Amino acid sequence: MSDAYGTDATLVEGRSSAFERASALAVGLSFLAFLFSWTALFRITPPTSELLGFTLYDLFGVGLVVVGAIVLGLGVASRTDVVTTTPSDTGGIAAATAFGLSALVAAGLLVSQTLGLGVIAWLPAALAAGAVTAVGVVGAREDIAATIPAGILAVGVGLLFLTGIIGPDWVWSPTGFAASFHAPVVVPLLTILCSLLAAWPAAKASAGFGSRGRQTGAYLLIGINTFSILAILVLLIAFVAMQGLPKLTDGFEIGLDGFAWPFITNVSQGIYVDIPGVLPAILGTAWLVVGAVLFAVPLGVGAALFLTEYADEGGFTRIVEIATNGLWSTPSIVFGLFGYAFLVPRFGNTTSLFAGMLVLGFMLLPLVLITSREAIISVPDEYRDASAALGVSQWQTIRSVVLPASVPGIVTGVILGVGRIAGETAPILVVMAGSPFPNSTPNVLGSFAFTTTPPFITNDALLTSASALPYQLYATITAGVGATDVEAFGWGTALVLLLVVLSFYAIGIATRAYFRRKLRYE
Amino acid sequence: MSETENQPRPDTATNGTDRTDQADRTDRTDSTATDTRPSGRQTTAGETEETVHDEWVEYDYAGAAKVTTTDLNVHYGDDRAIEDISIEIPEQSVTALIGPSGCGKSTFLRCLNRMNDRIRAAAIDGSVTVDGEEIYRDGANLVELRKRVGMVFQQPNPFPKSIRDNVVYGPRKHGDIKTGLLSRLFGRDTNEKEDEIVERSLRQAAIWDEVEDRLDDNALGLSGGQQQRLCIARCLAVDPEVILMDEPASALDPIATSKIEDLIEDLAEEYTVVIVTHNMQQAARISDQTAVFLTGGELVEYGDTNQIFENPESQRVEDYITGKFG
Amino acid sequence: MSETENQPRPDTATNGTDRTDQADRTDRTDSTATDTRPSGRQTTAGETEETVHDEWVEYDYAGAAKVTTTDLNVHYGDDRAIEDISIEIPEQSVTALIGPSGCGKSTFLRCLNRMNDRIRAAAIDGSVTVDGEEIYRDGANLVELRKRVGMVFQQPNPFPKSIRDNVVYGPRKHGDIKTGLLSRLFGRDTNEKEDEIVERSLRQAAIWDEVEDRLDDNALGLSGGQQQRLCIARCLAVDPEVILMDEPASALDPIATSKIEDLIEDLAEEYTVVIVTHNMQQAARISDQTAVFLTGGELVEYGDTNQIFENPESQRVEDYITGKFG
Amino acid sequence: TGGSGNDGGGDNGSGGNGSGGGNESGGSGSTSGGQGISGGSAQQSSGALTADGSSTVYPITSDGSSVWNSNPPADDGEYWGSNDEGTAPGYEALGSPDMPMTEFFASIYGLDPYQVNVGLSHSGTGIEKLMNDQVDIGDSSAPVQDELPERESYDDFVDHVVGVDGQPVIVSQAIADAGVTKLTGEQLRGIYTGEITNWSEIDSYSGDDKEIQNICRAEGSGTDTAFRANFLGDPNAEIACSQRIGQNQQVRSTVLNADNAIAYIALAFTGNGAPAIALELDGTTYELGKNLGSKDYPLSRDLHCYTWKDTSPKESAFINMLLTEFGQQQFVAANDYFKLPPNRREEERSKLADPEKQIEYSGGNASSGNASSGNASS
Amino acid sequence: MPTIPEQWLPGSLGDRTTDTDRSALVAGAIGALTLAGVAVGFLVQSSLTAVFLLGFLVVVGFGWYAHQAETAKALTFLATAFTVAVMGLIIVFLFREAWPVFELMGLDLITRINPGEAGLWDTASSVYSLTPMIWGTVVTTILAMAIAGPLGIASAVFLAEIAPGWLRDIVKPGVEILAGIPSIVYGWLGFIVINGYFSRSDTFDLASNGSLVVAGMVIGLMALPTVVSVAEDALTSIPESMKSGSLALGSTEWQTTMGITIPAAFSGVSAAVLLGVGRAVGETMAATVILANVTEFPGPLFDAFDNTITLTSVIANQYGVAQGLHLSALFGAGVVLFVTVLFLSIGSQLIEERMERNLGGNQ
Ligand SMILES: Nc1ncnc2c1ncn2[C@@H]1O[C@H](COP(=O)(O)OP(=O)(O)OP(=O)(O)O)[C@@H](O)[C@H]1O
Ligand SMILES: Nc1ncnc2c1ncn2[C@@H]1O[C@H](COP(=O)(O)OP(=O)(O)OP(=O)(O)O)[C@@H](O)[C@H]1O
Ligand SMILES: [Mg+2]
Ligand SMILES: [Mg+2]
Ligand SMILES: O=P([O-])([O-])[O-]
Repeated sequence: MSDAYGTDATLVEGRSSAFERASALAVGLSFLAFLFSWTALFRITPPTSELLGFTLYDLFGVGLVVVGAIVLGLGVASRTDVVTTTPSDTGGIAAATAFGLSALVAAGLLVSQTLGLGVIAWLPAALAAGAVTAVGVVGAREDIAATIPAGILAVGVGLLFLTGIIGPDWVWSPTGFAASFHAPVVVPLLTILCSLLAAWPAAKASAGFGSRGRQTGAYLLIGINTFSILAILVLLIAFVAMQGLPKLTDGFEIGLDGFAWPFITNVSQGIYVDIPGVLPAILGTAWLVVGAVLFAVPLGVGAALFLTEYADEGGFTRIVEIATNGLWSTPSIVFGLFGYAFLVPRFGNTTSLFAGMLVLGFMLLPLVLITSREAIISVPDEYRDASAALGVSQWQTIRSVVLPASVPGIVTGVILGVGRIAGETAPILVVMAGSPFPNSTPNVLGSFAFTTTPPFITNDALLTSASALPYQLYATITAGVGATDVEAFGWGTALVLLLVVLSFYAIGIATRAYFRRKLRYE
Repeated sequence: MSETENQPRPDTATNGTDRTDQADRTDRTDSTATDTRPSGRQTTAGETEETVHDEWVEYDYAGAAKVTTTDLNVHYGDDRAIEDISIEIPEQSVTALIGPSGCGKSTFLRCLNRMNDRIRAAAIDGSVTVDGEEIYRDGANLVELRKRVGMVFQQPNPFPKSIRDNVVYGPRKHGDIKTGLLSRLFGRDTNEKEDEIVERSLRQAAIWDEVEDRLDDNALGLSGGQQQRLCIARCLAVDPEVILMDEPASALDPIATSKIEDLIEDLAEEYTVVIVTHNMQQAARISDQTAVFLTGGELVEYGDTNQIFENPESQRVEDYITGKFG
Repeated sequence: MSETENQPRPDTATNGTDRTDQADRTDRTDSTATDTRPSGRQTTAGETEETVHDEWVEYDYAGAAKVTTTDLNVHYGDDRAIEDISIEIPEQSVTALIGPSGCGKSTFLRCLNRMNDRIRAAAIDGSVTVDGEEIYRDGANLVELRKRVGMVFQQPNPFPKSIRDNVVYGPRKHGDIKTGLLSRLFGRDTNEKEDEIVERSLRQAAIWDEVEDRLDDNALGLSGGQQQRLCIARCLAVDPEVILMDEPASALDPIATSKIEDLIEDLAEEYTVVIVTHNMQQAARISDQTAVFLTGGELVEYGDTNQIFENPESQRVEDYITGKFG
Repeated sequence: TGGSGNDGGGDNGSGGNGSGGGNESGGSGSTSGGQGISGGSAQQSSGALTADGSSTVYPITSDGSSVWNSNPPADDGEYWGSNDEGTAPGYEALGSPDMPMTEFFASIYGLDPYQVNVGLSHSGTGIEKLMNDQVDIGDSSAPVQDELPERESYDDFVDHVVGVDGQPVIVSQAIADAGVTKLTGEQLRGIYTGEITNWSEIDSYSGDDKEIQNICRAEGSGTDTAFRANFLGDPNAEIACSQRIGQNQQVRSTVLNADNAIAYIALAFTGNGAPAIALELDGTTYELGKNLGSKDYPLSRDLHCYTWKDTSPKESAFINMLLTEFGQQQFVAANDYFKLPPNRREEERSKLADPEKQIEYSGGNASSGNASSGNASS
Repeated sequence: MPTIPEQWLPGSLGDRTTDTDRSALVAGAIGALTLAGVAVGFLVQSSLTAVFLLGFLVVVGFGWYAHQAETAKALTFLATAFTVAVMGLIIVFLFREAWPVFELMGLDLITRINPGEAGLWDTASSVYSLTPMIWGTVVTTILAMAIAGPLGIASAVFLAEIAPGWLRDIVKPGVEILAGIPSIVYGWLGFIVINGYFSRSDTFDLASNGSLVVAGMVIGLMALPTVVSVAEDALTSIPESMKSGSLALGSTEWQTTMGITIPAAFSGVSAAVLLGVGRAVGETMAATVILANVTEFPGPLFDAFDNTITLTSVIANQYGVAQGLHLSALFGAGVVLFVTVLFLSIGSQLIEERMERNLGGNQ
């Protein structure tokens, strides 16, 4: 047994609970400040609101000063060995970068804006401050390096708020920028930054610094980041829902004689239409999806089958792979241009539903191909071997074993792909769109006609323009917002579009989860 | 020692096949013999140095040979996986292939029904005959071959279909079960013949009693041992003559294993069974004759199982069997 | 037979730990004893019916106990994987855990350094002490524990880094290697101490000669056996006291295996080695004491390796060792 | 401003209830109560007449098509025809025909009713699509000669003028409130050449320093072309913009939402929140509601419905409808544009295809309902 | 021993019957001819296309009936070839349409920075330089990735390595669903809500509607879920054995993440970021409706609070009026976009392959 681990290394350790409580308090206070900053930024709490006689900005100031002081205290307590911690002997690159940058910006702003000196003065000053801070953080022991700069920053910014140097009317208009920065955004943003930078070392301290401290600190920041992102995205959907619901439910009734849902079942224009609706757009989107799926799925699945079951790895598969990935990442507007140059002249030289279907089909093709290929590859080779060992030919094996086993994956891929193309605007804008507020729905099924000359079958509904949900929303934007109740119409359309697209995604993901679980547990 | 001594060249090498390029082949093998010497080079702490003797792989038995290989070599890219294997497998018996990991047992087994064709890197060279017919000749009908020489894999691999569909999969694809157009279009296409095949195969595989009532359940819901027996039933349903099994019990618990072992002994009364196992006790328990492969893909000893286990001629085989290495 | 007879209750159960809830625990185990009866229920064709006797798992040895488990149970969901294992592992020796597949050897091993914590479904219950310190109590420092109790896995799992970086990974993360400020900011942070650790560990793992010249090559380019020894070196570099090995040679060829076996015997002079193996010959060759787990996760017999292999007290252990089942 | 009662088809929700088939709250997609051809879309196909282009002309053609597609019966009284509650403006001038509207106008050219679909973009797009044969009618608020100055011949374009616009200049309410209710030509030119960038440079402005957000229309839009041609001297004159916007409707809402914006636009888009300002040009002050229709107002312009090569009966029937007193009242004047004087209507009508049925378009002279004299550019 | 069915009698192992091969060959030839007819007919806009198509379908029908296996193989091959053909057609048509402007402007199309007399983009005097659009695209992309890159990777790490199982089971599908929010909805929000917020006199007091900052922020937010989802997949694909190996050495989970998981998943993570970049570069609708679409550089070049236009939005904005050289210039923008994104795609593929090789042990 080596002597590297003396008697002081214990499997179970404890720290003074006051120290731990103080660091928890700092983290908690920072988090509160962080949350309130967001509400202030979104103007849920206006700058003028007061609590316990403090104005909002004073509260931020007090919070930051208290947190900063605790953080400083934690550092000192650890450094002076009042509590037992296990700091490593460097602050670490991440901390050096964060605090170095903060110092750089702070010094730069101080010299250029407050002292009013030019580039020759502020640039070296900023660089010097940043470099000194960074080197200091790297060189000092971790407990000091992590806490001191954060504490100073939080206390400093807090004092700026408290002393009113940055008050509600404060504004900063740097030259050369079209924007000026007013207190109602600057104060919350600064508070967010400082609270995060202070919560970080406090979290580290709570685990006694060292590798476990770094883990706690990092987990805190990453966790806050993730939840903020999720919260913003979910709020965004909720916001659209709230704005769109009134329009969506306008005139909605369920009675004995059926139900009325004018926004969904009405056309978008017409003198006898009291509540203009999005029916033509919904049907347009439906037809687009049907067309694109009919076009892309057989091709995509076929190509995926060829690549996995028949083709040898080699130049050809390589080219196909590049082409597929290229298609997959080609911007949608480029597909639109392509359709404009290639399809539109070949289908009546006018924007048409059919051109829209094909262009979206082109976009869907690589998605279907890639997901189908993955699904087919993931069919275990054992099935193929088993079938081959029973003396069954390759095509029979593909038909009876490989395809059935990969259907779930393919279906999932198609649904997710459909979700993506159903929300596409740019290409249909170029190749399909016509009237922004159509007063009729595309009658595709009823428009098939047979002719005696090539091409024998015609369908005028396919060859004329149509609307679709995303285009309807775009048209609402470009046709002017806020004029009459166009804005409400827009919110309603956005909500319907969101519901349609997200349901495709939700169904696709649920299908995938279902089949995955089925595969795993059966 | 002479170079030719290193080559196992059993008496079966020049008969049992009608190949015309025999001379060519012999030349080639001889000329490359120097770098394929099995002993010496790869000998390690665990292995005794010794020369392989031709007699060690000679095996006299009653009855006809079902499968014969002559000078069989397999390369994966530049690596030789098995080396000049010549062996005769008697019909209606259990032949066990044993040897340390990586010695080429699976590779050899897969040569017998050309499943190696499915591995891109594999290059096969030599002759294999089934009932005297060369299976490595151009235009050989793989579908036919694999119907005759069935295979059961290490991991049970039932199709994600019902138990019944698993069993009738092979016969249906081969058109042995002809179902009416109508019944194929509407509803279940069961008929008497099908039911008969299902029951017979499942009974033979000793699993009928356990699944009788749930033939339409998904086969993936069975336990590992049941799945493996189902795979055997599936294989029996196409009425093979030879059944190859690659460690069919290695993924199973002792209870399931003992069932499979019983089954194999029963099968040997009708079929020719070749089984790879890493479990020497298993080989000793169930096989009639045993072939021992050692590192480098050479067949060191082949003969009656009792003789191999009780009184091996090769020192290395003895070391291996007594656990000195491997 | 009485219920309590079914419970392995070794003499270690009440010493070696300072737990206060001992009484509680005993109550609980007794009351649930009816449905955890190890024998009888799971007996199959392959297994003889018998009652496990406490004496079978008593083992007298010279020296101190390094690791002690008391009434250790692990459940995966509702399934019990191991059952009331109480065992004392002496220091500076090789302990082999053998038993048929699925009997919970790996599960038990992973309890000793709490790697089971990573498995969501696993619920552990009972006591494990290392040097008398309970590792399953709140606030246990897993990092410290795993530094002391190292582990080598069945599949070699080197990091996708250079050989050197693999070896110094642990010491670096633990801050044992202190590098200068500048070298930390810019460029490679090698120094003497690091080189020393690399060489010492690789030498101990008997792989130094093979990789000496290519320390900066990617470790994934090594052969399986080399990778496994590298993993051992990586483990030695953090200077553990106990080394757990879960079938460290099962993925290797005989040559590599024999190297690893030699290495294990050497390691036992300084470290406490616990090794799981499915290869009974291997266990017999390298271990000082052997624990035999049987189906259902019970420890049936534990004692000196020679005694276990030559004269087991349990009939089932004898059956297992002689290959009657498993 | 000169809104004459009915403010057009854009938001006709309230109007729909009492009229015609009188569906209460639309039970299903096609609430048009039977006589319309809108909902079921049976005729969307080859029969449909398509128009696209100018957002300035859009209110006229779109409102027209809206009523046209609904084919209101003669007893509607609000959109077409007459009943106890009232009579549609201009209906009597046609001799109170006892036919649903679309049927009536189509029958003049021997046609059955058909759909009209109107797209919204801007003049350039309309003309482009017209030339590509993608639409039947290209709406444009600038003459094609200005839109396509490079082109050698304009013979293939058949020009049908359906109304007259006097381009107003609008500002954000905050700017108007701060005293900017009038600009001189020099000042406006300065703003749109980038010489004046801050409102404080305008004398009448009394607020804080505020950058000017000078809004332009998309290049190729008739409003932009006309503004540059008529005011800056050349359809391709340099112009400074802080923002280029696709359509008039959006210009209006941008100005509405901003507090520092100025824009040139069309008459249909002035109003609450985006007040028009007076312009002093060569000593004359031009003011909305007074004299924007004057022939001398440089920003006055014709609104065109171009057809390609010749004008088919289908195109003729619809354009003819717009040229009648009914169309002028309901769709031109109602959108605050100036109606064509009767003689110009005659002239325009003569460019249409030969009708199958002769109709007396008597009402023209009687009308002068527009606020600022209907004699624009006569 | 079971009785041997007749067809298994000696000799049946070899000699597969080949009498149907000829009809398959003929059908294949006719199929190929008709298909070629379809392709050529469609390209030259001939009405005979339909006839060829009909012929092709008939041949396929016959093939399916008579030679299913071969027909299936041929059809799947055609589907594969079609995919490549689409890519080829896109390249050909984009470049063909863009050629005139390349001829006119030469390299100036993408390099001219000095506006000179005619400006950078003037349809009247036929000057087309894409530099303002390229600048707009670059700035919005940088801003977007500054948001989506670090935050996205951090969230991916959270989901893959830190979050407890139940949370991950909820959040991961949630994030994937969020990735589906259509860009026009983001555009609508940006246009109505965020643009308004930035123009308020007590926030940023922007003089005009829209700015690169807003567009960049919105696009970044939009790309976030994609980055999170793909990076998370990459992180979870690192085998547990590698992580266990690190943990068993006594390193913390965070050290394992930083030292083992992220480096090993580097290719996947960078692919996620490149994917995000691709999405940001190609994002059209949000940029179109948020930006003011002026074809000039922003005030001082670095002023991200000012306006310009992007490669995508110039197309969406102007395709309607464009003709001749103007249209060609828009196709030029399409070419620049296409080539950029293609390079990103190939680049990420190469990175991934390299890393896979490294992980496989070869350097
Ligand atoms: N698909 C393959 N590609 C390349 N090499 C292979 C392949 N399959 C097997 N090998 C190599 O061929 C040799 C023999 O492999 P084989 O699988 O036949 O051994 P085995 O005796 O079945 O071993 P085990 O007991 O581990 O199953 C080994 O060295 C192996 O690495
Ligand atoms: N992660 C897991 N989740 C659920 N059950 C598990 C898990 N790991 C193991 N088990 C179950 O616990 C039991 C013991 O497994 P363990 O892996 O410990 O056996 P073992 O003795 O190591 O077997 P082997 O020799 O096959 O490695 C088995 O029944 C197994 O199915
Ligand atoms: Mg094998
Ligand atoms: Mg195990
Ligand atoms: O009328 P415009 O929309 O072209 O200005």
